[in-house]
Amino acid sequence: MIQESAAFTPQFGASAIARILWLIPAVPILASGVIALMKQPQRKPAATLAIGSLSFSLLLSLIAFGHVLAGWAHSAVVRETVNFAWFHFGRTSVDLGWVLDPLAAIMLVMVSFVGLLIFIYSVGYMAHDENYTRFFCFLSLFAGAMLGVVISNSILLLFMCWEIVGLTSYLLIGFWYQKPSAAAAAKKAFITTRFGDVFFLLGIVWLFAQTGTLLFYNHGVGSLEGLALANLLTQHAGLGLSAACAIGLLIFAGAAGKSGQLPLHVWLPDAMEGPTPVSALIHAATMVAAGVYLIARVYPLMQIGAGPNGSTTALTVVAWVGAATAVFAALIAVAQDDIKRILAYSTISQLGYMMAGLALGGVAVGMFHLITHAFFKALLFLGAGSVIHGCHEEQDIRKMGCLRVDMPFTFITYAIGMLALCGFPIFFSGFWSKDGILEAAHSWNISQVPFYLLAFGALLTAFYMTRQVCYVFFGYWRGHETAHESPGVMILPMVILAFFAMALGLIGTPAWPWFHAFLDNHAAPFSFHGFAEPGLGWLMLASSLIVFLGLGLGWKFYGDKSPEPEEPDVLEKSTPKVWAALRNRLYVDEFYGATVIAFYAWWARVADWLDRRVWGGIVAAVAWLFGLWARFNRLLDVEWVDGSFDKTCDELSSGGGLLARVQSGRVQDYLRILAVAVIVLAAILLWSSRP
Amino acid sequence: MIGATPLAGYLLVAALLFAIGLAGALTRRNAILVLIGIELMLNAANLNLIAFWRYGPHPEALTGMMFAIFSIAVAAAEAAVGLGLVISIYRHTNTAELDKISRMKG
Amino acid sequence: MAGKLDQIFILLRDWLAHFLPAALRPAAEVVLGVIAIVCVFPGLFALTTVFERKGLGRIQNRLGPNRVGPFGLFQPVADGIKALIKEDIVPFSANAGVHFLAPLVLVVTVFMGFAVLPMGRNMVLVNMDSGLLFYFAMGAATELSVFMAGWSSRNKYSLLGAMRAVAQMISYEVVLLLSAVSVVMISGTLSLPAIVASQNTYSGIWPHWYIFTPWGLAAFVMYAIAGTAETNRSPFDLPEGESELVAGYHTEYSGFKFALFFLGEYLAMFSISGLGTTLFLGGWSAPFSFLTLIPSWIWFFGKVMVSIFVFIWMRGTLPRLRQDQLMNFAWKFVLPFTLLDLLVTALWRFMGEGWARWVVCTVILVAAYAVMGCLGLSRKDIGPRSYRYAE
Amino acid sequence: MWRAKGVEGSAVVLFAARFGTHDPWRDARKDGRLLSPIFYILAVLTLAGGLASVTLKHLVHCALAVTVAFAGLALLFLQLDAQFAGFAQILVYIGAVVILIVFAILLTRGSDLPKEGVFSKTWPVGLLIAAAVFAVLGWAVLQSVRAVPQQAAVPAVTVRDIGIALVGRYVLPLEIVALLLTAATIGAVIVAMHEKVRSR
Repeated sequence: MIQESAAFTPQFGASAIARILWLIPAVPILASGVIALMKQPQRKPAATLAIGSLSFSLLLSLIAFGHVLAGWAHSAVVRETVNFAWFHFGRTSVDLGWVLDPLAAIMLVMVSFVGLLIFIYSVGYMAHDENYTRFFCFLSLFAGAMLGVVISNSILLLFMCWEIVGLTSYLLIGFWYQKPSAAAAAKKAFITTRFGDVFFLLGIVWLFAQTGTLLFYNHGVGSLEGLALANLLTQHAGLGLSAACAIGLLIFAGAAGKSGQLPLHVWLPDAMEGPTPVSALIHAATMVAAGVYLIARVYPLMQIGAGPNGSTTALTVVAWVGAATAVFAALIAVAQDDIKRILAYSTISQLGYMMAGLALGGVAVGMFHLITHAFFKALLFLGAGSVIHGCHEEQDIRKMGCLRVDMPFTFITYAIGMLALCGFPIFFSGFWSKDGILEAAHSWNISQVPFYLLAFGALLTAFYMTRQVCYVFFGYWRGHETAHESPGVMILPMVILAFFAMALGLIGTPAWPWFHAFLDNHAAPFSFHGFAEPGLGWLMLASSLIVFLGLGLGWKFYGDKSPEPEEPDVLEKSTPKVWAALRNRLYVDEFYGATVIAFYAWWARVADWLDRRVWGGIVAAVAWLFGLWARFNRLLDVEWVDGSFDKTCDELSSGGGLLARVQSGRVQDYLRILAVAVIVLAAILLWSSRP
Repeated sequence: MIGATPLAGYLLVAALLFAIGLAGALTRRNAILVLIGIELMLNAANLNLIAFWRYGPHPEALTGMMFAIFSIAVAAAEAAVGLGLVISIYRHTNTAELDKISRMKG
Repeated sequence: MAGKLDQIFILLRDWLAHFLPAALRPAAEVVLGVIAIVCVFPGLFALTTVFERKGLGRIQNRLGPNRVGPFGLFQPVADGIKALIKEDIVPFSANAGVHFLAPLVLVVTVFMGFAVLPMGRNMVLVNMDSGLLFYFAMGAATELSVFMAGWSSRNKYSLLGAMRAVAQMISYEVVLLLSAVSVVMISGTLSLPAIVASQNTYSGIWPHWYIFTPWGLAAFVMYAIAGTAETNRSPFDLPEGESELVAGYHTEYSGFKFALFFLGEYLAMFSISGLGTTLFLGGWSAPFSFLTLIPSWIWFFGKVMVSIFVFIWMRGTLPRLRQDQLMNFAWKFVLPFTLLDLLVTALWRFMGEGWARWVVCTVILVAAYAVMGCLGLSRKDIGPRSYRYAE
Repeated sequence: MWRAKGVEGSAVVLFAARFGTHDPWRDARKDGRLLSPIFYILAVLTLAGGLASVTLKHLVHCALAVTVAFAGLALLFLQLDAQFAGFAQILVYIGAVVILIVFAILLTRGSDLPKEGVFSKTWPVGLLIAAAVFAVLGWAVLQSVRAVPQQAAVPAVTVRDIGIALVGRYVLPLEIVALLLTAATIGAVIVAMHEKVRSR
């Protein structure tokens, strides 16, 4: 894209900032390239470069955001695209390009801001790691690729960045590749996401085949614009699905792979083998959000042809999957003991919320939860990281306790994040975003089941978070050596994130739905009549009650009593069966092990058998025939050929000896040979050029 | 008389000088002498260049002259480096006789 | 009349030449010029020896030579006769041919230098387009003669002296050349008469000599230092320092060959001063516009003699340097400063008229001089002497 | 004042030879019919120097002989109206290269004779090859030179022209040569530097 800037033709509409938008991803990628060339001991320059480049991107993103904001304030539809042909084959051309619209702008700011905070945090967290520079190289490569995903206006470009993101996630999960578990987790993540990406690629190809363009928005002829969509809608893909719907589902498969939706979520918990900043950055804030963002980006495609009930098949599927994932993951989270695993599962369930929000309430609802979640989940992961750091790499919450005394800052910030995640009323952003989703689900007129599922998920969320916090910060210290508070460079980002975890909610309240207005491009009036919608008040009350219920239950069970590490969990005593099931992640991995993997193993055995017996047999027969032929030849050789051949060989070797003698190591001999060569050459030339 | 034209005369002198230099470079045992021979060859080339410049069609273009001047400069560099090498070789293998130095023998 | 007096030598030569057939005239003129040079400068040399000895005598608070002739003016004649009738010793193991050639090469090459020096209006033997280059080419050739002398006489002191001399000459020749280049940059020509002509203008009564510009002054100082070293004069006379190597490369020379060396050195001194005069002191041009009546050659030789006197003065005053100090001085102070001066000259050339360039160039040069001087003083290489050669 | 073209002037200074404005041989040379005797003198001088430099036994003698050859070449350049090149030749070769060679000889104890002769055992081969090279070159010259047009008139090229060409059309080669010289100087210093000095 950078190299191609020669073939780069900015549109007339594109403003200066839109024209240089490509710098936002380009700079971190460039930085990672430079860092890759650095030597291991050059720690400080590497970190400085990474952070500097990302803050540059943040600056540009803020400028872009301001630009879009200004346009929105003048109630103009801001969507600027810069497209150029990468290369042509035949009559079709492969176009790349980038777009600047409210969605991209908000996402840009979020990604680069959270990313920057996490970079800073990693300076402290990775301080003792010897592969510091490699870490920052991967990190900035990831940041760049993610930003590329955000701004890309061509689905091909998006897919490229998407794959780079997958690659970096693989590299970062396997960062401590000497740990076999980490290596395995990395492989798992890579393969699982590839599984989704295959469908995604199919969707891309199909889309390209149908619409003939790769661009999303291209002045009315892009694939997400009226003409192409109408065309897609008329095409039929069988099963009573329109092409648009089918493509949407394929793309959703890719998104599900990336952001751990139900069938493909298995890699996300294992991904916690990576360093904690990675877990925070990739598997909470940004990368997993890429799937959600993808759906938001292609939302017109999903939405087109919405029936009387205001939904399409694709969206319905998304909604169900999301809701299911939300509850499913929340259930598992209840029974985990690894502090990061709990957060991982909560991430999965929150992603489910986002998907459901997208499907039920539209782009704004889902994206709002994405943004708020990015902040408070990053905060929670950083807190967890700080706890792990402080407890000397201990991750089992049963071996902690009473940390509120040892690590006060971590405790406060973590509590804020936890409350935000639970959706504690009024003061925390999670409340407003989750409430939006619940409201949307409640007003969904296909079925009420998703609403109840999501509500139950909210209850579980509050419960397991309380459990975790009780284990970690209350009770008495159950570890061996005493914990210590983390350095300031780790605390600071947490404080900042905590602030946003609380404040961000205010831009999406029903009273002032600024966020939704911004995304949907209409004005945002400020009035408390927003609350006056029928049922909204009740709904808010209900969800608050649910949250309080969850918190209360959690406190009642785990409160301040903090059992011994060995003694079984409270719930385990009451319902061992369920507990065991939850504890073992509802046997999903085992299920895959028993079905998919078993099938592959069986197929491998079959192939092996085929190889050995069938093909092998044929090969053997052929070989035998050739062996026969060879024997015959050998006879010929030994009789006739060899004699002369051996003679030749001897002559050759003796000649080699002669040649070797030429290499006498005496300069003058070489000079002599040179002179002779010159003579011959000159003679030849002269002779040939004789008049 | 040699060469009906002056140019031929100069070229022949240059050729002879070149041959002499080559002979020196090929037959002497001391590295420094070899370098001297090489210098002689370079000078013969310079003589050719100047002669062609003088008797060529476009002397005002100065090409041959420039070529000669540059080659003089380069020859100076070459001499400096070559003699430095000879000295360092002498330091290592206490001799400057080329046929005693055959460490690169294949 | 003044013009005639100015051109008297030219007229004389033409008058002598017109006896010959026209075909041979130009050649004859040249030959006459050569004869003139060959006669005048040795005479000057003879005079100078007396002056030097008497001057040194004064400086060292004693009478110089005062027996032979009035005020010992005929001393050089006596010395010359002595040198001629003295036995000419060639060491047994010496390399006779080279030993014989060395002084000749020296004297010849030094004489060649005079061919391009303008000694007065129109008084230049060969007005060559690239005279300066010719001069330096000839100067380069003298080093070889020194080496020949030192090597051929098979004497360790001679060899050491020769190597020192060659090393020193090469190091300072670079400086000599560069300081001359600054003049070439301004005057835009390599022909010495043209350089003199470019200085031969006056604003009011004041001449436009290059020494009266910041870069010119700096270049002149560097040139003087380098010239002193080039001619092996004190304080740079290590190659023949009696106290350490008996008499350097001409230890083994006696009689007339030694006299030739002696002559060669003084001639070198003259030609260096002559070149310095030509480059920086306006050659044969008068110091004030109202003095132009006085013949140009008087001015030239006057300036040369003044600089000769300065040479003698320095010899009487300054102590001798040490080899490593000499080299350090050459490569770590003089050369860098000269290079800087080249830059300043370019600045001068491109800043155009006006007082600004005066201020800028002066400031730069003074600052550089101060900084380099401090560095030089702070360097602690005033320790035990160490030689790179003769190990 | 008689203003000679530099060539003849310097020639006169170098060996006070006879030269005139209209000297039959010179005119003949001008329209390129035959070569001036000075050419023969110089050629013989140069070749003799070269021959001596490669045949003499004593290294220092070789150095001196090669000096003669260089000087002869410089004079040949002057003969070819290439003043600048000629003086540059003297300045660089006699002033620098020969001195370098001499230093190298003394530093490598080259001044004392080796026991077994100065020529390598296989000298006849070298001689043969050199002769062959000369044969080919001479053949080439004699074959091709008739084709080359003869430029009789003396090219009027001043040092100013050369300077302008150097900083104008040939400025890039000039820069490159400058770079090369710098690199070569540093390289030579480092190569020839004492290990002691390097470690210090």
